[in-house]
Amino acid sequence: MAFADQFWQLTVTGLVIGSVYAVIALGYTLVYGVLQLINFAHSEVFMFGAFGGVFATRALLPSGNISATESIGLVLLGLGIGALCGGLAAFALERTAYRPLRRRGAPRLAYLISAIGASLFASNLAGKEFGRDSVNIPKDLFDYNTQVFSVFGARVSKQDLVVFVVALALLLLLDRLVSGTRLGQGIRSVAQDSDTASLMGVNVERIIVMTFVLGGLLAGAGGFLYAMKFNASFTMGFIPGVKAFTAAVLGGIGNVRGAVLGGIVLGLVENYGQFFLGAQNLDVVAFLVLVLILLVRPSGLLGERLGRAA
Amino acid sequence: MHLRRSVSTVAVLVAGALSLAACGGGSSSSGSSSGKKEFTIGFQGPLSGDNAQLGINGQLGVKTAIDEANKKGNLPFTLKLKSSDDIGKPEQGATAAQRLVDDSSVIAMVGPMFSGATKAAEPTFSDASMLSVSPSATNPTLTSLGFKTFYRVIATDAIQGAGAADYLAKGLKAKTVYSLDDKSEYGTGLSGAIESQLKTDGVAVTHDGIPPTKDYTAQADKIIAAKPDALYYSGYYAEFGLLVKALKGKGFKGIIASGDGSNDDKFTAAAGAANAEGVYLTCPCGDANTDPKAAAFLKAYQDNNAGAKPGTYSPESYDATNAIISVLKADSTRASVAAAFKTVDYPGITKQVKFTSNGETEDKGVFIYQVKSGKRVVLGSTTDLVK
Amino acid sequence: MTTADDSVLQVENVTLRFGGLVSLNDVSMSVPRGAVSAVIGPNGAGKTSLFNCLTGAYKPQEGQVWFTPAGGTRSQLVGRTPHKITHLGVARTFQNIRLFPALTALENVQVGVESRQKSGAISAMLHLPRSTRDDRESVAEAVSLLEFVGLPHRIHEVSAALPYGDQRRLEIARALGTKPSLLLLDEPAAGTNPAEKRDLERLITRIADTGVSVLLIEHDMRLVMSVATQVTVLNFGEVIAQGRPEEVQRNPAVVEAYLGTATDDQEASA
Amino acid sequence: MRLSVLETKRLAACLGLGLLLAVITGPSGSQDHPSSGIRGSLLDVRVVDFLLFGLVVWALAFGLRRARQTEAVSGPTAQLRQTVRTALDRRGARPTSYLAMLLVAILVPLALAPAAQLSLFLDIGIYALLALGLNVVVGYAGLLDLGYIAFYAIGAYVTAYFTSASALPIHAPFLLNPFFVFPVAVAVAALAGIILGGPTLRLRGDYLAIVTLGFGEIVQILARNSDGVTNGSRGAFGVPGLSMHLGPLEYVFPRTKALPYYYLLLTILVLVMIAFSQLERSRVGRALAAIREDEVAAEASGVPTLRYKLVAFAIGASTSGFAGVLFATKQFFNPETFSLQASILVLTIVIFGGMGSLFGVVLGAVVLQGLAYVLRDPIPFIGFQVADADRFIYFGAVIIIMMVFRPQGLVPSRRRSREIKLSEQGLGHADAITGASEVKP
Repeated sequence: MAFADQFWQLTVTGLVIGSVYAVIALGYTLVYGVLQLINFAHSEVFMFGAFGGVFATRALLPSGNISATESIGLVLLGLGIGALCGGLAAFALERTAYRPLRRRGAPRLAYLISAIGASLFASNLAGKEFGRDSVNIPKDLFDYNTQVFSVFGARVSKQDLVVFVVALALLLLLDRLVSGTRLGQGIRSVAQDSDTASLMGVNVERIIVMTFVLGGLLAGAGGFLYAMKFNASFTMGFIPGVKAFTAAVLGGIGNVRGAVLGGIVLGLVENYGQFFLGAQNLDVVAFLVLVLILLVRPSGLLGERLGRAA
Repeated sequence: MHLRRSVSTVAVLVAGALSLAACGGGSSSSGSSSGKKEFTIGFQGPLSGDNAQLGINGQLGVKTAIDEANKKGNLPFTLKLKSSDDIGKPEQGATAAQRLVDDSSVIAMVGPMFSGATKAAEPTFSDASMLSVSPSATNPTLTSLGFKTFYRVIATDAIQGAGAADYLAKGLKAKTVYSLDDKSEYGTGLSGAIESQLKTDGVAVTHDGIPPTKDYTAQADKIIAAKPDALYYSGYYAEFGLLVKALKGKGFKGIIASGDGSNDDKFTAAAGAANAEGVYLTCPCGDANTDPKAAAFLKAYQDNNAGAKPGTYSPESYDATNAIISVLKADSTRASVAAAFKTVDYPGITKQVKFTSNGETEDKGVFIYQVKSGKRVVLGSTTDLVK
Repeated sequence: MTTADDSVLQVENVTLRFGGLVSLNDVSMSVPRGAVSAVIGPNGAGKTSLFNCLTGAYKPQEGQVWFTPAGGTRSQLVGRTPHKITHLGVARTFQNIRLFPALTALENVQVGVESRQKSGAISAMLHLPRSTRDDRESVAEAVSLLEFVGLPHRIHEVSAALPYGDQRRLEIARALGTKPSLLLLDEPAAGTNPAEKRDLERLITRIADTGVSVLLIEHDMRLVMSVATQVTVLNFGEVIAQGRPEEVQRNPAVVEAYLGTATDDQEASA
Repeated sequence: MRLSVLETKRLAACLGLGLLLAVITGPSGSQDHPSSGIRGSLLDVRVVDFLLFGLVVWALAFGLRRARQTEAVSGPTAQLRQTVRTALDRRGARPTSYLAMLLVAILVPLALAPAAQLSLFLDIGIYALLALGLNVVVGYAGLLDLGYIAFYAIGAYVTAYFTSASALPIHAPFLLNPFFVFPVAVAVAALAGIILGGPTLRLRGDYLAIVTLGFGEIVQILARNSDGVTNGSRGAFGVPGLSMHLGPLEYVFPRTKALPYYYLLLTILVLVMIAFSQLERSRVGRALAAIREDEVAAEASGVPTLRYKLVAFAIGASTSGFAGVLFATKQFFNPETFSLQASILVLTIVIFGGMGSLFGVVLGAVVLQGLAYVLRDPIPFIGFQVADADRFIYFGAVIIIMMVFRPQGLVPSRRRSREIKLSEQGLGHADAITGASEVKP
């Protein structure tokens, strides 16, 4: 089995999962941009979004066959509720685990540890409330197994396509939002220099909350996309969380377009890499990429700084 | 009351250091209101952590048997359950076992559930002559490590593996099999057994392993690229569900099969009914759905556990507990129970509970299940199917 | 202009850029041994950038910095890490004082003194004689340095709690702890009152008397005129004059540079 | 009495806390009824109790604040508080109190049940040792290491390799008594620490956290995947127990008894604590303090920051490796033992007990691990049983609460709590998370 035969299939798989990493990575990058800290609990925001979306679609799933309009409606519903849950979780997280520390100006180590605590708390609470088995959407929202088209012999299923297209749409939406709206302007000005921004009348506290919520909305929607493929469970956040973080660092943390590029590149690289090292080492590949990137180019592919790149 | 409870949860965080010294003993006195003697049956398994669900399945199986026995009330003693959590990990196995041994009212125990924790725990049970009957630890080596009081009501992976391999090779006529395990102690044991039998049967085998994860797309690409006639996964239902989902999503058309760790309705839920359709499952356990005794078990389980459905290893735990109860007498001691259990012969719902001299079950039937219209249906035992 | 032989530091054609911004352009200068010299210039002229190039915090894109300690060999400073440069004998203070805030005055100075010691973690953990000897010596040296800068009464106080002027002197003591041949002082008089300034003047002279060469950045011209024997003037990242204070003061280019900024830089015109 | 906006907000927060507690302690839900747990917790009479609890917390806090406000005016009380505080500060220094604690540590285990003794060794003692090592990295050097347990794994596997012919598929050409493995394992773990730390310690601190996390994961995955070397997930069974042969003196540590191991470990703990307190007071300790308070100034004062961070990292790693040897000689282990959760547990112990304080981190291990042990049984007198599966919820909550209300930990080191206070006022960093590259001189 030569690499060349598998190349396109690996590429399709990598692009699809990479686009989901990118959506989650944006949350890390945005928060890093304004606060210069890694939001370790972002993975649980993602998990809550996944549960929200999955439970919403399960509740409204028709009993018979699903028509095309219904399936589109359900996906949009799942995305919407997922995003909402993610946003709420991020808001609650900011309020409880970050704001009290920021008020006091705690050392940065304290933030990291508080976030680890929040992560433990949130994931196990989800396990208690939603059960500890993975939760599936019982019916495939669109004929899962149907091949839409093939790229040089690589299968692209309907679901792959939907995930990729939705992720891309979310990424474009966010890019516009950061570069073209007042909120985006606020975020960028806080990212560049929060003291100056505050002097110029920007409500920094509000911007920080909005940034968390924005990242949460994206992660929640991303969580639903991920859950469509891989189900939702209380431990689901950790691995995609670490990978999305890797993606953010890869592209240059704090840099919106960098996160997108990083996500796609990571998705591709880990899939090509596992071909040679074995699928059981998929995560090892991702971690190795992270280490190498940090050593060779610590500021990522596109460089850091939210303010500059967006 | 509730307020005191909640205050206490906070207060205990403060008083923790002191209370450790204060309540190290923790052994409770026996004797109950009805005047009958009270025995405690211990249970050890993962009650927290990633594998908590399997532990809870086992725990509730034990509880069902105990509750039933107490309700019947025809025994010269009453029974109590004491659970000890080992998180399914070896480093907690010994402490969890020691906790049961320290409680002098514990007469025998069901568990440990996981092979790793079993290896850490059994020296303690041996030392205390306490009978331990595992419902689920299937690693073949466990009965050859010199543990004196270890039994299991489940056939080892070696037996299941041989049966499953024969069925794949002769029943389903697979020429090439992709054997994938979850790199766990259980998974590697089972995949090893299957592969050696497949090779004897002249089937081409590809071995691969992947630790539990969520994203099986890359693995699915790899399997499909290898174009096997059949895939056999040695691991648990949560991951098997995701794997099947990924395989079907990528258009895999071959035979898909897995073992007792996946023989659970939750597999169908995790994979989605459409994806799970036609998947084969092997299990060294009888058909718990059609047997009239099993129907009674199903009802008793739900009655005693607030409507929860039995899961993987619940029936085995139930059988193990009932087998222990069957050898209990009013004047039993740990040693006498352990001695009496050597010759136990109890008709359980999964099998006739009866052991060889080293603690393996005598009943070695391996059954094949298939998912049909979203339900697991038994096809028969391998010995019948392969002939 | 001093010759290469009796200069402790020689800066040759140093250019430092940040992106497209040129911070230092082809700067050359030398620092005489055993004397006090100063770098002056309007705000943003590149003085602190120059210090950062000398101490390894920045790496200039072009040029060389040669350092010759008393009785030692000439070595290149560009490309070395800050602590290596300190080991060679160039110590510094910061414009915005950077002490170790939670350590006591004594401990702050000890950190500087101990940079010359060799005993390691293992001998510390095993409490070997090496380690205890080092400890004794560093306390003794640090105490005498604190006396030297006039802070014997502050030994056990937490440095963040010290008055501003004392913090300045503590920082100088810490730098002296590393036994430098050249001491770089970044605006030591900033924020001090006239009495403290006079004390500082005396302290700088006393430091120079012990054989340590001193290079300071200063806005206070009165201080510079009274302690420095040589002055280098930077403007827009370029050297516009160098020489004895009274010469430099009369230099038309310097006058122009300062007049241009005199209105927005009161201190500089003082 | 009218409440200000702030007080109303606080009241709402306290009531919210009560509701959250109700959910945490209430019934669990399931995937088919995802809201049943929350409904069962909130739409039940018990919720009244929890709301009352929230109200009481608020009232207490409110009362305390008022009392404090009036107290600030009245001098004598404030003075009294100050006296008490200095007395408390001195408390740690008195050698008699240390002796008393040592006596407790020696005598109390004799009165405990065997399971508690075992837990005292495995859960408290070993973790106290691990926490002491991590304290050098986190508490002294201010670096966050999330893959710390990897070195523990290295220590354990090295032990199996050198002491047993059967535990692993491969073994050393000559087998050693476990006592001789201590130096070997310590050296290997330290080497691993240096190999990992060398390139990564120059990174910014929060990147280091992620890289070490990745390293920990890689070590665990490799241990699981390398069947031919580590025996994969089947683990290492059959490592011999410790034994001493000093001429005519011979003592074999029985593997099923915990106390001999416990006393050996206690001795080691005392020695390690003495060694680390020497370290903290030496030039190395001062240099590490300087690095975490102001890395740029430390460099400028001639402190080779990278090398010192590496030294701290290696000391932490070797302590972890040492603990691994002790563990392996007592217990069967497999790769599951060395999970990320274990790393996080050690970190939590360090934070909870008090970063930088030797006595603090040991107390942290006693309290947190002791609590985990005690909570397996119903709480005495009240009968409330914390479900095993929910233990990590409480754990997470404790971490957040500590960070919000008492970031310096139970028994903080004086230097560290000063640093945290100063860093809150914008002076210094109190950790090395912000690397040199980020600070503009």
